Amino acid sequence: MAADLASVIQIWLAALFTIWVVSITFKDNVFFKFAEHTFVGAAAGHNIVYGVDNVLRYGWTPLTKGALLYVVAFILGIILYTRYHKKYFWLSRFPLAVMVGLGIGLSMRATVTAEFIAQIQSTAGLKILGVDAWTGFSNLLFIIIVLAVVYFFIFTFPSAHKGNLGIISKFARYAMMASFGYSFANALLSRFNMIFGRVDFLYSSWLPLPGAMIALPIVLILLAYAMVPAQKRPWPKPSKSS
Amino acid sequence: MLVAGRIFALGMLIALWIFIVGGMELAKKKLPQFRKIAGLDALPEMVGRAAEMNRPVHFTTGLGELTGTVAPQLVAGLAVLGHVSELAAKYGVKIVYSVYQAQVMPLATEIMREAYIRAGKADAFNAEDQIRYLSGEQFAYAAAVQGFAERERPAANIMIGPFYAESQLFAETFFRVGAIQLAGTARGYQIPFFAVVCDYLLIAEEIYAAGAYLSKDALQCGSIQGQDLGKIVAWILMFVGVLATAAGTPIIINLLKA
Amino acid sequence: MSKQGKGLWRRLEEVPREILYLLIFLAIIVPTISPIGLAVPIGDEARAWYSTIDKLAAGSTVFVDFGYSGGGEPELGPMAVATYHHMLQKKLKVIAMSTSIEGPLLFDKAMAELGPEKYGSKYGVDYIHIGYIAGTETAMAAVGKDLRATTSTDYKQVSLDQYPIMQGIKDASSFQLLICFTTGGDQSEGWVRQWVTPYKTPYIANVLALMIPTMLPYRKAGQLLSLTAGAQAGEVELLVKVPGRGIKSADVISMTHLLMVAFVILGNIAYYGRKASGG
Amino acid sequence: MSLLVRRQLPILIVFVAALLVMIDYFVKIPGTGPAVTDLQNWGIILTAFALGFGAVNLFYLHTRHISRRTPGQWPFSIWLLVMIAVFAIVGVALKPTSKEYSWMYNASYFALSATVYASTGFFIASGVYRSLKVRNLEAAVLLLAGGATLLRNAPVLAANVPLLISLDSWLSAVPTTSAQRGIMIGASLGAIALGVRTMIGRETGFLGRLTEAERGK
Repeated sequence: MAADLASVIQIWLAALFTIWVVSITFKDNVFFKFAEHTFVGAAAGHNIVYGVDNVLRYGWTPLTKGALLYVVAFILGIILYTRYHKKYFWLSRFPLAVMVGLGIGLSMRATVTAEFIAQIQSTAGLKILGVDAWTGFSNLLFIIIVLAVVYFFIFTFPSAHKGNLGIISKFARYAMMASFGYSFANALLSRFNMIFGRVDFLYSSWLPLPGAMIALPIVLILLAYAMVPAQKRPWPKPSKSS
Repeated sequence: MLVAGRIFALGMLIALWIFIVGGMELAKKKLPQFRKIAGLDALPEMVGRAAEMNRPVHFTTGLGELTGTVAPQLVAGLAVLGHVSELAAKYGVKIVYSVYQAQVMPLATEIMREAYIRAGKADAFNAEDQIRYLSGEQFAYAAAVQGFAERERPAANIMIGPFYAESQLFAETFFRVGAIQLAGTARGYQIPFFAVVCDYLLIAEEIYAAGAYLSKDALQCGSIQGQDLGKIVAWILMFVGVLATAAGTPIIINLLKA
Repeated sequence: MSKQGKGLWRRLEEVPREILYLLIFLAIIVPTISPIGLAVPIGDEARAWYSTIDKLAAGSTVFVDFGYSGGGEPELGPMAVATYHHMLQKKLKVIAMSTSIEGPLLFDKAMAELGPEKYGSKYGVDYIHIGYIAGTETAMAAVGKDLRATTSTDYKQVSLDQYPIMQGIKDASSFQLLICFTTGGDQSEGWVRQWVTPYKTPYIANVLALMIPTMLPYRKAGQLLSLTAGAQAGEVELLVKVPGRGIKSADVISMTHLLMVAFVILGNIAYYGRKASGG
Repeated sequence: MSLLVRRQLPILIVFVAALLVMIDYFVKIPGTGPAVTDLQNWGIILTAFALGFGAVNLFYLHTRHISRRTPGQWPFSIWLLVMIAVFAIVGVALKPTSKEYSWMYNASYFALSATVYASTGFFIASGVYRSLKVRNLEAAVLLLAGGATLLRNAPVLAANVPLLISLDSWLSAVPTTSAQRGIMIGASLGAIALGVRTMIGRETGFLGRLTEAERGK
């Protein structure tokens, strides 16, 4: 047929893995376990591949071009692995400290603007007056919700939540619930899109291949069998230790 | 030379630094008071229900490592674990903690043993049976927790920590076996799932407050008080800013842009 | 009667999940097999997405983060492809990197689906991928500060100096637009912190639908010019006039959502039925 | 002395690295720019080195399973290690952009990761049936917002009932954005506080294992 053998095998493997992974939705079974261990192993292997790729491209290349200071980065990178050594594990703290310090610095310097000041500024700039009534109302509601939610997250001044003031937090919770409802519906949309992606793959790429229509029921029957508890299966007999 | 447009941000960062460090110093002398945290109040009722039904309580702290950025969530989860363990010991209910991170095992054992000692039931604690290391792989761990839920049908399920996609599997499975659930995470994507399925909810930063409040750790409590001051500043800036905008002056906006 | 009624309501409420799964599966499989071609409305964000790119002059440079993982490919892949169609039609220069470790492979996948040659676009001249760069926000900051100091090769480990598209590209200021396709909040938010905040680069992001709410505050504050979900790929495909996988999923999305609405209604009827019959 | 090197020095490194990056951003001092550029590139290299951690952890865990013959687990452990080796060897030897590697990736890793997350969709959907109920006022608010969005997200309904689109836009622009903004402001302070605590050595998770002496203050 038109498709070459390599891509036929590729599609078959991908199809089997897809079906085996979905089976977890019903019950844990050995096919899922096999697929899952393949996944975890492949992911770890993939990380090594790109780790090596990155070390070569961003470390080795500048080093060979004369940026000798990068030797230090290499040495630090290698001592990261002392964390597995019983005695010298503390050496790995130095490279980790560089990574952590860099991460914190990059995060703090920008967070204060991007997630604190910019948000305050955007809220403070909302117009209640001089706009049409609906926009004015929406903006007012917006401001009230932001203020209420920030108020809700003030924990250590208990008097701020006593008596009638408690209503502010209650209101904040309602607003957050509305936002969670919105988020939840969006999450469904994401997941259905993903399920469709896999179903479409099985339907348009795998099933048209010769033999797939025959294989599908066999795969499903085997899966169902694998979900039967070991004691109830005629074969294979459960090992004593499990 | 200060960079224009970043001056206010720098000032704010310094102010926050002072709030947080100051808060921690003050807390060493006297712990701050905390507001009521609705979810925590439900705990005695949840554990009591388990006692009535003679079924276990299940606890988990989700994924993440003690060394990563989500570590504070894990620490908060462990603080709640200590509190729930004490309640469970008092009520004579079995509490089972499902662990994802092998590195947490010794810490969790210590926390739970101390809780049982505080409740005067040191003998009732069986670490082997109550702290279960399931797997260090997300979905294997999820499958194992689901298996536990279906076999032992816990009366209550408490999930506090950094949760990822497995949160949906847990919430649904425990709901199905009839467990009453309390959940909390600061991972924004997972909160909605908990909000829909669980009976009690700790929202985002609430888990840190809950952890600090229960552990009575001066540094954590103080840090939260420092952050609260930051929130008050944000509140005032927004409130005054809105009024200023309504009055037609961009004074606050310009200040923030400085 | 009341007891029997109660049993019925309870049975309805506790219907086995296998039945629910089967219904969902049917709602997906039926429109996959026989597409209905239901209508797709185009929303404001998809229009903002389209017009942000459309407004750029030919020859403008765009920086793209292929930051999604395989897990999100069914949702984000179609949007990435549709957007590339648009950018190559407009003769923009597109320089991509990946903050996701699967990015380079998914880039290849997207390019195979797209077929840049139909616009006469050439690798290294009109578009390029400079590789996966580890470190997420560190990588963004590094590339923004000095792209050429961070990497001197593309994802195939060929020197960047050989590619005409890289001429004059130095740092974040060399780009007129930043686009991020991602399945991770660290990425979609990281670009706001590391590029938008210091360099004011115009930024649009395409994320999983479930990530939209946490990104909305940035959109409102103007840190983002458009925020779309991968699920809106169909709308952009319509605007760009290259119908693809996005449109194909629309029927399935419609059907499954109608089923969900039915679930909510039925679930509540069962719940109140049981309560009313004293359950 | 050793405590100083093992515990205090890493904290000092964190402090200096973070401070350097922040100074570079807020203050114009000649010389910090190139230093920070190098530091950031080192950060990338170190992260790249750290990408091997996952494999090493798995290696430790699964060789233990294999040597103990953990029932029902050890054959899978062997397979997992084989997969790591196959991916690593093919990817490093032939480069990740090679046809062979891309074939492997698409046959296994891609299909698996795409499906793993998709399969959680079934759980969420059954959650819709079981728990999206008007149990109290909070749940009612959640259901109303969620229900409206659900309706809007079905293209066929949105195309025929334009009101749904306006309703959904309002829900997203007003209550959702504002509530999320409140949460964001709180969370940003949490992130900054975490940074401050780490910089002054009050958050030492990154140090990993602490010895007895180090824990005793």
